[in-house]
Amino acid sequence: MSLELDSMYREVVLDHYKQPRGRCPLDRHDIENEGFNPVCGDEVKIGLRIEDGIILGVHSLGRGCSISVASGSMLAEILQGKTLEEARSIAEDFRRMMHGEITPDEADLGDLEALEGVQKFPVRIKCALLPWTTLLDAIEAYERGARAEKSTTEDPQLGGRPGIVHKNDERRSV
Amino acid sequence: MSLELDSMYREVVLDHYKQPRGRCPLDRHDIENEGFNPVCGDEVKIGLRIEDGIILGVHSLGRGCSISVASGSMLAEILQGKTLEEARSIAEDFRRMMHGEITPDEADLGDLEALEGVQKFPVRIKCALLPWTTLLDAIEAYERGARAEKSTTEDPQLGGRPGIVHKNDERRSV
Amino acid sequence: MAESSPLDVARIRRDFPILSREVRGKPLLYLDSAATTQKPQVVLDALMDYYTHSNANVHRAIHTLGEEATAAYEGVRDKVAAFLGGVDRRGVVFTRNATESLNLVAYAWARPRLARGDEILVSEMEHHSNLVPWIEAARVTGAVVRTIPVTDEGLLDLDVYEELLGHHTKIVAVTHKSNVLGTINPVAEMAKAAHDVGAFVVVDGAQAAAHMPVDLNTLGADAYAFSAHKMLGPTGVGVLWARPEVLEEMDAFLGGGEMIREVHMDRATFNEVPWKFEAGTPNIAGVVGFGAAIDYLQALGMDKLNQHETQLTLYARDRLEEIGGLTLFGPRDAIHGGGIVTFWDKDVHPHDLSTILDTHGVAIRAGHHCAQPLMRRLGVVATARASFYCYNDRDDVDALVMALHECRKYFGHVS
Amino acid sequence: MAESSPLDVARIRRDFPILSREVRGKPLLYLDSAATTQKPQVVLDALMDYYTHSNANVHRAIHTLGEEATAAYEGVRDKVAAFLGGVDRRGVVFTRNATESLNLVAYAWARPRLARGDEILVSEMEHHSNLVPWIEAARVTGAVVRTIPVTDEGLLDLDVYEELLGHHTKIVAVTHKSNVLGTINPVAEMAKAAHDVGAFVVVDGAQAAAHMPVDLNTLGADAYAFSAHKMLGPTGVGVLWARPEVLEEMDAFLGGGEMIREVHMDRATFNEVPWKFEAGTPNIAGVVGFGAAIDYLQALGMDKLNQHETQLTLYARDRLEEIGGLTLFGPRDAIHGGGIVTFWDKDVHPHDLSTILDTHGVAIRAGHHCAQPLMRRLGVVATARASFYCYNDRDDVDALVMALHECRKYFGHVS
Ligand SMILES: Cc1ncc(COP(=O)(O)O)c(C=O)c1O
Ligand SMILES: Cc1ncc(COP(=O)(O)O)c(C=O)c1O
Ligand code: FES
Ligand code: FES
Repeated sequence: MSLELDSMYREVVLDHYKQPRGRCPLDRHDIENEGFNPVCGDEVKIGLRIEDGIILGVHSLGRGCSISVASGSMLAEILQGKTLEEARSIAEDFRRMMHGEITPDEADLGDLEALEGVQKFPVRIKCALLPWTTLLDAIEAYERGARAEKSTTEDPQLGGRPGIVHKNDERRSV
Repeated sequence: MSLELDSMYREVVLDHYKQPRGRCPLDRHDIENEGFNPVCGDEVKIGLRIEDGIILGVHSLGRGCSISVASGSMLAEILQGKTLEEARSIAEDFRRMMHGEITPDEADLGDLEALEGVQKFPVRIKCALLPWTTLLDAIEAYERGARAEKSTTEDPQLGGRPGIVHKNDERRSV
Repeated sequence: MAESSPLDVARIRRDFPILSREVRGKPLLYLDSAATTQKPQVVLDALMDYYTHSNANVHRAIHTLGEEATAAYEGVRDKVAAFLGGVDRRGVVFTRNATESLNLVAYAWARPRLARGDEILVSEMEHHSNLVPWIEAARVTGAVVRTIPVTDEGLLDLDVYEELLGHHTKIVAVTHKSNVLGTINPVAEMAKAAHDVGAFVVVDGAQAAAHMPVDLNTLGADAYAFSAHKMLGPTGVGVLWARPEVLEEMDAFLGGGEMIREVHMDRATFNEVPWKFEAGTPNIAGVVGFGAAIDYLQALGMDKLNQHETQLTLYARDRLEEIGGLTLFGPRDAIHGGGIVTFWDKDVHPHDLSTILDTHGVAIRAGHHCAQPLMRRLGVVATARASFYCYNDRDDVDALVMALHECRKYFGHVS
Repeated sequence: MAESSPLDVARIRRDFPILSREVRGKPLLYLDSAATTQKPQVVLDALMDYYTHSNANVHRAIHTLGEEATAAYEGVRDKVAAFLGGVDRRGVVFTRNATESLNLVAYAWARPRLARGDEILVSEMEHHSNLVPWIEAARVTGAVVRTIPVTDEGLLDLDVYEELLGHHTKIVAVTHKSNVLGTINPVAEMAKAAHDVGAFVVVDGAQAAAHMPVDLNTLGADAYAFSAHKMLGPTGVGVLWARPEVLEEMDAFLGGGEMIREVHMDRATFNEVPWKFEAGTPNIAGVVGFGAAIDYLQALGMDKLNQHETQLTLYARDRLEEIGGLTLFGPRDAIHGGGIVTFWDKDVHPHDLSTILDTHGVAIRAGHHCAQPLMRRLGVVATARASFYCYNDRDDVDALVMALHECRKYFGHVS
């Protein structure tokens, strides 16, 4: 198979895809948000249990392609025990890596670094970002005091594919 | 100047244009019809005085280009004393000549034959036909017992320019 | 054993310059013609010839370029009229695409005629373009959209259709051929039943007109919509056909230059049909290019093209079924469909499939194919679709099958 | 005495293949660019390159061709946004032409917001495309169209405009530049006054965007419409610009593929702007070609182009006035117009003029120029119009003048 392909479907990515973490719904979550990728119709639900600004539990449900499922699984793994601030910053680093603005070395993204190869397949970048955009909307909603909201994946950099740009410019941060 | 041009603007055509016949409105007309060429906005009014099926008087009013004015002037001249049947047949011969279906030799069209050269300028054919289409609608209206009606020039052969095709297929005969 | 194709595909392929390009280092294998087709050199030549010799605005110019442009543009109207079985040219309206054609009918014919409680029957296999305009027309007028369901075989349920038909039925909107299932619907029969209750029949011909002979004199459609880009023509050209009397009865749609007769500051009268519906400068070059596409298709023969695609589709279904792990949608029966194979791999998401195939140079489509209600009916979010045209042959199918095997291996499923 | 042009016209002409063709045995002299412009080779190359390398449907495909086509198509949206003064790309909607853009606003913004007694102010110099949509919107909603008159100098009567403005005024529809008079209207000033009474300002930019720098951040228009074919681009592409918030507030217009988000049989939700307004497969190749046209114009410089045209127009007016027997319309003042000279020969009908000029290879336009109310105001049925672009120079004007002398001789008027 092609090298490009191998760099996208890295061992660790396929591993997350086949045995995704965070698939077990939390007994209790403080905020949950559903993200939707209108290009493919895939959906992901990110739920968080939060105490004193610290993420104590994460679920990452829904169906999607290998990239979105793997990304959601990594999300569930990496966020465990992080503060909301840290979660935001990881999301931002991940977005920047996916858009080639930083290299994996410049951030501490763990397994997420394995998704770097998706860059070679621009239309799939939004698959990788879907769980993270959904997460950010969840955090934003949580901080507003809300409990549930819908979202779409976004990709202002890539610009221009339907349904991938948010209305509010604030949301453009991921 | 070009030969093509000279064959369109023949002496006799320019003569009719500069001194058009039928410009004096009839004291009394039995039917009058107004024709409109939406391409240029020009209008012509053909009025007929008819007795026992014979055309005793014609007026050909309105404003237009040299070709439509000359054609209207020739119409006024040639129809004098003709039966409605003869008028129809001249109109039909003229239409056929203008579409190259017959040569001037194959019909008896008098000065109208001078308009043959307009064929080289397809968009101007409808200028030449405008008074005649207007006439045919007038005759048709007269035979229905009507007294006034609006019309557009037409050119089913040339096909396809706006406003030059009639709704009723019957009218396609000129 | 294999019937030989009525088309000389090897020769045809040479007419399509894009087919010699490479994708990610592999020769392009284009299996997405149901989305849009590639263009033969003659179409590109027609575009270039227009722009380098006759480019001018149409209909109103006295000068030579204007005359040539008008003759070329209106000449294509004649070609389309002939292509549709020899209909009246005044019934042929040029639009941007099938979608605009369908909206035109929904705005200018349907909206003024619909009232609260009226019913619009729309099939469950419609493309969004023949569904959303009716949802919106219903929303605005108080009419109701009712669904003609799809059977497990991927056909329309005609029993339910007959039951739904009644004096409330004002419009039946149905696709001639599904872009997902390949199903060819019995439009003539359905139109007859619809006309018996006085309903107006709008047919989405986007897939059918491109792939099979269509005779609108006998089909029974009151309005028929399709796109040039799906049949070798340029992008930006669609057709709405309706009988001239129907077009004449219809309200105007877009207002502006070309479509008017007389304009005052407070009122306007409209041009004759079809120009009444062609407001503003049309896609002249696109229409001229479409003329060359029609000539090309006519030279191939729509019946031969259809036969070729049907053979190829049957072959593809057989080969895909051999793989195992794939679900194939749509009727197998050649009478009911062709040209399209839509499938679902239980182990590999359609978009992963599509990405992996792309690295083999194979372009298929993955997604809902703008037919979300049908996806729901099939119980999937998205599917993969391979679609064929005159430039595809069995070698392409074999290459697709090989690539699919690789995909499954890649995801660790030995098939 | 003559200022030298900021453009190298001789070099520019070589970029336009059509300009080397002959018409009736004479070299083509194209003076009808206000109707549609000719296309430089780079635009044709962009079209060809698209069709021979990247042709695919946009937005939904995972395969390489689809990715390339989408990037090319969406890349042009960025170019348009930059061309318009650096606006938000989400405000740029691709349509078929300026006419469709204006209708889109009239249908999706105006109709749902207009009520009986509301007023729409439309200028007397509008092209039918910025008049008929308002007449129709008024007819359907009970609103009233009121006229902003044209003065004897060919300018809008701003005193009357101020008087007409009031709390009943819901919409002001005005052209940025007249296609007959060449008049450039003080849109910024007019928009300010309109906004003071809460009216929405729709500007027809079909002539302005093609011929002068336009900055939509400062112009004050709420919606701005223009066509690619009038600015070196392909036919079949128009632009509607509006601020993204305005587009978001607007109803959807055409329904179908691309513009939706989620579709059920009885309801649909819509895509983000601008895609909400781009239903069905767009004119992808046309948009890509338009991108090359914008690049070409940007390289020329819109300010230089405008300066060139203004000089040429002044020269042409002087030369035409020398002929005698001609009435010239429109303001002479360079601040108020340029690029267009419309005239009327008291002895030769405009269509005869146009035919005779055509035999000299000279293409001008004769007719009402889709501005019948303005023709009435000028007291004529039709006029002749010569219009200029980057590929015209003083030699062209001289050739026009010579040909006009011949016309007058032909009809026996020694001039
Ligand atoms: C001022 C003006 N508005 C609108 C239009 C309409 O443009 P289009 O025919 O491209 O829609 C034109 C061109 O004909 C124009 O000159
Ligand atoms: C069945 C069907 N209807 C309508 C359409 C819409 O065609 P277009 O996008 O050209 O308007 C398509 C193509 O996408 C189709 O396959
Ligand atoms: S294809 Fe749907 S999220 Fe990747
Ligand atoms: S130009 Fe008007 S009739 Fe000839």
